[in-house]
Amino acid sequence: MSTHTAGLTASQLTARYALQLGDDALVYAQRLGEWISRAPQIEEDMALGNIGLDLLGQARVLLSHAGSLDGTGRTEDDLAYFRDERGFRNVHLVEQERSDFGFEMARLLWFSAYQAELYAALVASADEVVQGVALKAVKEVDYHRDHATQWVLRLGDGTAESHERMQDALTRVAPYVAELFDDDPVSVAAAEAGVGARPKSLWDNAFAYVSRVVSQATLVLPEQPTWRSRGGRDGIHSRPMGYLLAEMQHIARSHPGATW
Amino acid sequence: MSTHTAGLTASQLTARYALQLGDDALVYAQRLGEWISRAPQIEEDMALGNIGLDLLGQARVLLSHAGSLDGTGRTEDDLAYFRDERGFRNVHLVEQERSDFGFEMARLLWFSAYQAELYAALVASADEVVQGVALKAVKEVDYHRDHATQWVLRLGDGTAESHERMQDALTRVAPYVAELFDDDPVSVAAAEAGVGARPKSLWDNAFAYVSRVVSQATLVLPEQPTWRSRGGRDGIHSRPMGYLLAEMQHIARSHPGATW
Amino acid sequence: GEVGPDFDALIAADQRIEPRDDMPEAYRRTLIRQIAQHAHSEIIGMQPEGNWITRAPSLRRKAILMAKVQDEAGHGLYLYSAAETLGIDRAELLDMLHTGRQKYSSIFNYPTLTWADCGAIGWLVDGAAIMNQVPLCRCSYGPYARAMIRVCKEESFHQRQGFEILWTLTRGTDAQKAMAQDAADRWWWPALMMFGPPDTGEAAKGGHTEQSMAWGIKRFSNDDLRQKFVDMTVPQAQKLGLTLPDPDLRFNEETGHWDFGPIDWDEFWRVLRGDGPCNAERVSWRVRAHEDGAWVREAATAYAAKQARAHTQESAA
Amino acid sequence: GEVGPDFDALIAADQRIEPRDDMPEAYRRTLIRQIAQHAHSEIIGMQPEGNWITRAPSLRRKAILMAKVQDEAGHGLYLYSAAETLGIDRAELLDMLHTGRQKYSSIFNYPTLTWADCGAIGWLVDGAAIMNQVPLCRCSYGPYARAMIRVCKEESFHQRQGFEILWTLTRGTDAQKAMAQDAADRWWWPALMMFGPPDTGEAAKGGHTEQSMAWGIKRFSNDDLRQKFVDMTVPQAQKLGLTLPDPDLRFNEETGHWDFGPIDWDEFWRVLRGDGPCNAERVSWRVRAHEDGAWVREAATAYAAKQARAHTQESAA
Repeated sequence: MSTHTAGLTASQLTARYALQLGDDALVYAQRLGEWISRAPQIEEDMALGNIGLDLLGQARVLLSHAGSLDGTGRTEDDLAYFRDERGFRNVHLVEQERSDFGFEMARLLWFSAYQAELYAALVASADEVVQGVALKAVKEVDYHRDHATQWVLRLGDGTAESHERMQDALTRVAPYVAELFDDDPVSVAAAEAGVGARPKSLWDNAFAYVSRVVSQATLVLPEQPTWRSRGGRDGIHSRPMGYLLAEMQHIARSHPGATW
Repeated sequence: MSTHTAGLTASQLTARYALQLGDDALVYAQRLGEWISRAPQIEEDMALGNIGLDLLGQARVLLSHAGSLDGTGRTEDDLAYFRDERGFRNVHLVEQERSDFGFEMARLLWFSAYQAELYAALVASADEVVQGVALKAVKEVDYHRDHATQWVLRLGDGTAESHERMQDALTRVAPYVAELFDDDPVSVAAAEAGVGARPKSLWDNAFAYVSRVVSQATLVLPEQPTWRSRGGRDGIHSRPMGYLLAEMQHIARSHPGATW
Repeated sequence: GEVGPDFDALIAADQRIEPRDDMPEAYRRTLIRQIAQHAHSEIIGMQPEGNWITRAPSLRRKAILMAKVQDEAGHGLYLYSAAETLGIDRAELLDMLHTGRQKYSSIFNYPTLTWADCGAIGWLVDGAAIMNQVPLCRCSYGPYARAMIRVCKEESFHQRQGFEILWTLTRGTDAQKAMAQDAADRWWWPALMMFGPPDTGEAAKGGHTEQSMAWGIKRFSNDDLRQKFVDMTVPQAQKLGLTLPDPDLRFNEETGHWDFGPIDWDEFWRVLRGDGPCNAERVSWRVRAHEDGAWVREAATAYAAKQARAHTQESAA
Repeated sequence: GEVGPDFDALIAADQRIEPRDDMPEAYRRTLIRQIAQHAHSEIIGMQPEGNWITRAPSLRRKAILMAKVQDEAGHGLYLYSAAETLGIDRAELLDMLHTGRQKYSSIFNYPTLTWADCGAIGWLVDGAAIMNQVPLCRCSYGPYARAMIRVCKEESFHQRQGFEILWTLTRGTDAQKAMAQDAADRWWWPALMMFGPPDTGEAAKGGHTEQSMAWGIKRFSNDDLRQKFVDMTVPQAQKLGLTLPDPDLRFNEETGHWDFGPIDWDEFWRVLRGDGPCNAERVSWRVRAHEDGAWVREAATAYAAKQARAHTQESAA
């Protein structure tokens, strides 16, 4: 369960990298799926469903790729449904429980600002599949980021209540932001191999984007919190993750060997 | 998945009966377990834990008995962890999501009032194991019922807020009460065989008890609701059940064949 | 209001009525009720299948299901828009849904207990819906007819997806086969009830069939549509290898139709009155989503107003 | 207040101080801080294991776990009662926990990621706690000493249960073995940190050891207890077949003790400052439970007051 990259073949390294990108997308798609039939308006049921579908699409290609490169021959479903919590490599941001709509927009703003920079870089990936995902995803993520932006503006500069709630949401999301931009060993090695991007290198643009939106929304970025999340890339997750997996995997695990 | 009792041997009938009593206890123990570390005061973490443990104890004996009598040789864990939702025979009351403390006390008041009458009757069961469970449980349930009673009194006759919340809790629990006292075919056949008790026969005393408590607590019993729950004894469950099972069974299902 | 001669002429000529046309108040009210009920059914109908999005047993199925439930939201939107052309707005319609003054299809008051239910909903419920809706593509009210064309196209896609879920299950493990059969057992009769009470006899009282037919809103009787559905579906069940839970089901060589047993109309009326397995849950779920989102909608309105003011001031400057 | 000669004499004679006895204010404050921290640790310590109650993989383990977490609540209660004998009440102490003015053991800021962590907590965390607590059964303050006797008895039971969880896992499937090893890897170093910073050197600054020893509150130094724990635990790890994650761990024939590698005190201080994996979660979980229950406690108080009034009126009548 170590993330040390020494001794990995090029394929295995790419597999590790694809796996962690795929896990971010898969787990966030799972959370967004919870919104469908619960959104503030029907247009938003559709929009959040759309974004979830885009992420699920990214996840499926990336997980399949990971399974085919890592030597185990696991399918996307093997990886999604029959992997234990310690094997998941997503950041804590995406696994946090669904909260109110303000929290979701704060999370989506940061996540899509991160993914926009990430995929912009990965368009030049030496790995064809990663590059292919990136080429498609840059357009998708542009829409996600714009969607979050429009809502942060409306909520920040809407009513007194929405202003306060959106500000609170930014504060609640803040401890999970830094982890997105941590230089984990797999990303660093993948970047050196020309396959991936260093998370740290994505920070400046993403931060500038979010700062601009937040200030235009008459909000302020919260201070650096005392506590910040760590460990997702090592399979160390927060409390909600086990419950998320229980729900996601239960039916598949209840019918081992079945096809659907 | 039918509950028809024609063609069942005496053992199989007792197994069915033990199973549904055991499922009520197991599922409610699962919900009560969620309270531990979340109760209004530490004494209550302990009390709800205690009640949960009593119910879990009842469930273990009853499920083991069911598995040994029904011809499948399933253990308590086979039945708890490797049965699908459609196979669970508990009423809807116990599977409803944990809500606030008022709801829990309303649920516990009804459930323990029901169980008090049930086990008082089952002390005379012709099945030794069922009788043994009943002999132990009558004392346990007496404590559960008293505990719920004391809280309903405190909340009903406490502050204006608690009065209103407790009244609301009684209303929210109301649709799930009738199902406890429905004469399902398994219970009826088990009663005829001298093993079980007819649920309908438990109603008068249970209702009288709850009515007395509710009125002493300066509350009123809600009107008969438009909608009432049905189907638990046929394995037709409400939305929360699948999620409850996903959480409860996930680890066991993730390690088929393992012992713990 | 006053209705010109055009309305009757248009109806007689089987032409479309458009929002700008005069129409009898009763026609307008009937259409609002029907379109709203249809829209509400799409929105409430997101819940039973939405219940499985987080638990779908493969990623491919999860994606298909998310897209399907999203389509239902889309259908709801078209239909609310069609209703709005009749001079009522979506907020009012939703309020009537939330307060029980307007209904949605009773079928959505049944629970989705297993993954196979997603298949059964697609196969039987969407199948029955299409049967009801295809004639509405020729409905006399233009905006409704046009919405239905789009809806029907997607529904038939959903119906095939549902059939395919069951096809896979019935070719799967014993547990999967049992799951599929159990779903068919539970959804068959409620699906037949989707066509509404019989056209004749005690249960037919109080229906709107005759007037709706005269107005070109309804084209076939409930019983005719139901029979068409049975005739279409029985062979599909045979292909799937599923037994439909009706001992009286048999092909009638004389009529060329499948005869079927009596429907439990008591259950139908009980569910319609509010005592179905999920009535309480469906509405309270929907109301909670709406209430939880109130602050968001208010913010959007306030923001739009601010932007409009700023724009006006800019233009004025 | 004024402290009579009795206090020093009692301490010198290794006798117990009781609530009625005079005691120096600093002694009282030190004890309140320590007992409260200990009580808070029991209460916060319910969370990491409580996380597994609903997911315990067998009913037997579920029952044992529920009982264990319940015992922790009980320990919290004894300890709050012991603190209350020093003239402070539980509500005040909880408030200090909730607002971060009093601490709890940092070990509970680590997450329980797998079922094996319930084993590791029992084996290592309860094991270390017992090592710390057994000497407290002879603590100079009577109520604390007596509470500790009861606590230690139950803790050693818990420690055996934790060992047994790991024993079963290490004799289980490959996945279970890996789970047990992973838990040992993650809990070993934090368990060693439970004895507090070293007694000498840079990290020792600002401790309370010397005064506490003089007062008979503390009996052994942090490093001595840590060494005892290592000496006890290494053979148990060997019995389990688990590798402890310390390449420097080796038996020193000369000293008769197990030597171990350097502890990452930076991590210790970081977690203590609030930046551990679960600090934020543990406190907010606790605060939420407390706030959610406020109306219940208020009702109980109001009801008790009403009952007391009614009783008084009855007596007066």
